[in-house]
Amino acid sequence: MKKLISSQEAMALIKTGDTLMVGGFGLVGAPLTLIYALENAEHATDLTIISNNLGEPNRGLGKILRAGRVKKAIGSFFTSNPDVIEYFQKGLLETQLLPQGTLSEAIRAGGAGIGGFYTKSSAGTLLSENKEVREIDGELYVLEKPLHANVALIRAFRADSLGNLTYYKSTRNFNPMMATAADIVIAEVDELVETGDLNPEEIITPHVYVDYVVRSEIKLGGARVG
Amino acid sequence: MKKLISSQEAMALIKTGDTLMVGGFGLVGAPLTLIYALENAEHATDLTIISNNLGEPNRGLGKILRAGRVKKAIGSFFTSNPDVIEYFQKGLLETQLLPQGTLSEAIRAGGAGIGGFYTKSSAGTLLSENKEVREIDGELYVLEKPLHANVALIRAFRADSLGNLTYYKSTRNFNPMMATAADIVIAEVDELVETGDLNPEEIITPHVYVDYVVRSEIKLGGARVG
Amino acid sequence: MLAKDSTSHKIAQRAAQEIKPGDFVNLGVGIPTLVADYFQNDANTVFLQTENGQLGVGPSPMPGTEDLYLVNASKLPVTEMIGASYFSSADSFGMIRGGHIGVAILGVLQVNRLGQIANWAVPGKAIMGVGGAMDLLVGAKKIIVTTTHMTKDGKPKIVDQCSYPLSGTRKVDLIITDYATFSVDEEGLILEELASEVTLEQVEKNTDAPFRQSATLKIRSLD
Amino acid sequence: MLAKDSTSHKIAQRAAQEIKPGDFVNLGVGIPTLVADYFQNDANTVFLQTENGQLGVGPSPMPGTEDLYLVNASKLPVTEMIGASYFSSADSFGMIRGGHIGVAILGVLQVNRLGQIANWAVPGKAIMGVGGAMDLLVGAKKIIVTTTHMTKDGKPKIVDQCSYPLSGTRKVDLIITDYATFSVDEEGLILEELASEVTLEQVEKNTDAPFRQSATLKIRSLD
Repeated sequence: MKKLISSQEAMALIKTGDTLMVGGFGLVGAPLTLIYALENAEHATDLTIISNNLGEPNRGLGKILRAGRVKKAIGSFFTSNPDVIEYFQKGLLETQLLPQGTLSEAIRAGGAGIGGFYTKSSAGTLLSENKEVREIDGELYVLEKPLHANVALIRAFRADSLGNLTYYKSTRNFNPMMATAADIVIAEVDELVETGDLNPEEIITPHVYVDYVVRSEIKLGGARVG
Repeated sequence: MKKLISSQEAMALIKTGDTLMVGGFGLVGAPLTLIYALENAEHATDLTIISNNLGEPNRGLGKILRAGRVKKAIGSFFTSNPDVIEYFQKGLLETQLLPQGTLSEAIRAGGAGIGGFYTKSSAGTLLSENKEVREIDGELYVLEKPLHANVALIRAFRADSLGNLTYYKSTRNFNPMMATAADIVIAEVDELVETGDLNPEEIITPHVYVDYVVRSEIKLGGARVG
Repeated sequence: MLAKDSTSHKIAQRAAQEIKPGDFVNLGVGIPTLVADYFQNDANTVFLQTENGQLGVGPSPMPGTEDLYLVNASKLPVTEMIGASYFSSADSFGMIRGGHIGVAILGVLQVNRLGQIANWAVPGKAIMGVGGAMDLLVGAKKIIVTTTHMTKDGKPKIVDQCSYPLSGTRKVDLIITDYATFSVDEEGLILEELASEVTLEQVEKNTDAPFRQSATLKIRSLD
Repeated sequence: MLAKDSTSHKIAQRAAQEIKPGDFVNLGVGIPTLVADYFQNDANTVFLQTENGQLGVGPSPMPGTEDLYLVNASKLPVTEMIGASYFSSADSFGMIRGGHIGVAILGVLQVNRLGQIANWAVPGKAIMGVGGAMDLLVGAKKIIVTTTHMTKDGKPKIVDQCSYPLSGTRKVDLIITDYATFSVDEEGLILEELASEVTLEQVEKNTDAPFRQSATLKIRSLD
């Protein structure tokens, strides 16, 4: 399989100052093997991380925050990691909080060549401060910008040898959009299959979007694979 | 199956002055049974039709045009029906030509609560005349509005008893977006299966979008089914 | 998990009465999640959507049978109803913002006199997460709030003006607390129902916003 | 279908030389569609995308084996390569506009001195269809134009300024005609290659736009 690399090789693709997208809704659908490798990839600092959450205190992405390697967090729900609030209040972390639908749509827009879009979500709230708000058909809409990243770390269920991906139940979440919106897309997968083994109708991420595949070594609950 | 109706019953849901979305790329993925029924549903006139094409001369949607029942056509490629140009030039038909990507994205936006979006497509061309154009990161983008319809006539491959839909190969095209963007969605399908017979991971259109299902009676090439 | 007779469960039980066959329903984090325990869905005619990407959410799994990769918006294990489907967050919020979800049941920190809500931030405190709340608020056809009438500190959650930042400008449709049920119209709150344990005076005393009384004020029944 | 030795096929054959292993390629209507016949893809390392919603488009089916529901953007029957996938038009144009397609090969009505193209409308004539041309023009990383050098009426298609409306402001990267191949830089057209059947004088006479000659001007070889 041409695109198959190790998680350590994957980390060599990340540079200081990069913007990373990291899939998952909490830990579900998060690329746990890649996140673990990122914790150890100390060469990569000054990171901007686009992810729904930023891990938990000193767990997952939260570990990278405590190591002082995160410059900015863009997500929808930081409450699960009180460190984020603490670092933000101390001026050690920039944050950008977006409604979850806006976050996912902005990532999709980034991958789909959309220069911006209008959503009613957050109109009239603090989250639309400093954003363009306009009335469309009598209702207020907020202009939201697309999100892009240098590297996306995503999790899928199966990959074929070309890199076509399927997902498993609620692990899909942000992963398919992130696969479209980064210069380098690295997919951690549970199973590798031959090209042709996936039903063409059920491929969610066509291989054009996938640059590298890494075998998942950590499952939810902490069990190690293989 | 609660939602199963005949194509004649489906036509009773269409009123004069309605905006209709009609799926398909040419005839592929077009709801041929419903289009045939629409030809005979002479009560419905003054229609706005959103469809990639407008049939061919006196065929499919082209027949409804010749019957003088189409007020406006919104699509990306009318060349396949020279009648469209003739009717337009005679002032008998309004047209709105959109790049195909803009057409599909506008339909998606209509179904997804997006108030408008910016695309580079058509910037600097006649098709962006009278549209808002703005510079984003040094490039020109055109503001495009969402599209909605009163009724969508779409074609799918399989429907389960709830109305979940799958599609077949290149028949998918505009159908999944149109399923989200109309007040009433009528899906013509080739096969009816029991709820539970479709793999949840391969359902493309969740049943929340589907109001009625009609059994397909006409296949491509003109063969009658059943 | 709270005991079945707790305040939260009574609120959830009352909210479940609002769910009708054919409804597409999104349940927010907290008390709303409990609502799923209180309506019968044997005929699979109520369809729960969870914004992390599933339509057809089934009841909580039996202990020991949990699939850790199948969770709701509260990140709690759920199951899959027959006819369920999965989709991305972008598609899920397209469904929500696009008006395809009939009922959203949300938790709140505060509700104001107009029925606008605050449920995503507390200045100076470790709450900094909006999740899908703002999208649901603009997108769902009907919004039901479920909340305890009072904070843990004994302060009213229904207030004249929210001291916490608003989640949007839209008014909710129904507010269900352990004390009472309020509907909302253009002018504000209307008391529709009193819980059997409380008096009108208690509700008045513990509600910091003006409200009118419905001409058909009822005593709540949970049977 | 045109005979294999026709002008269109020679242009397509030349364009196919631009396709490299690993490329993701979109073929427009007309001559571009023929390009698929001229590169070897036994190892499945070139991936054809068609904007109506397929990645991994295979060669034309054997007569009698056509699947009428499996077509390319020209609405001609195609087949499915191993590893192919299907997606909606919205997703397909997300792929295109988002810059994920490496090469788009487009037909044109006219090209101007700057390498901008017109390929969607002829005022007063029965051509009124843009299809995916404008999206491909803004989205593909490299744009190759394939066209006959002259119209059916014997007029140059490469002109100083297009008399037909432009398809966009972006310059294309390469123009392949039956007479010649031009690259495009910031200042305009550069003649890179002459077909073996024509002279430089013939190209100059039949091209209505100024062009420079490449220092490495070649004679085209189709072997």
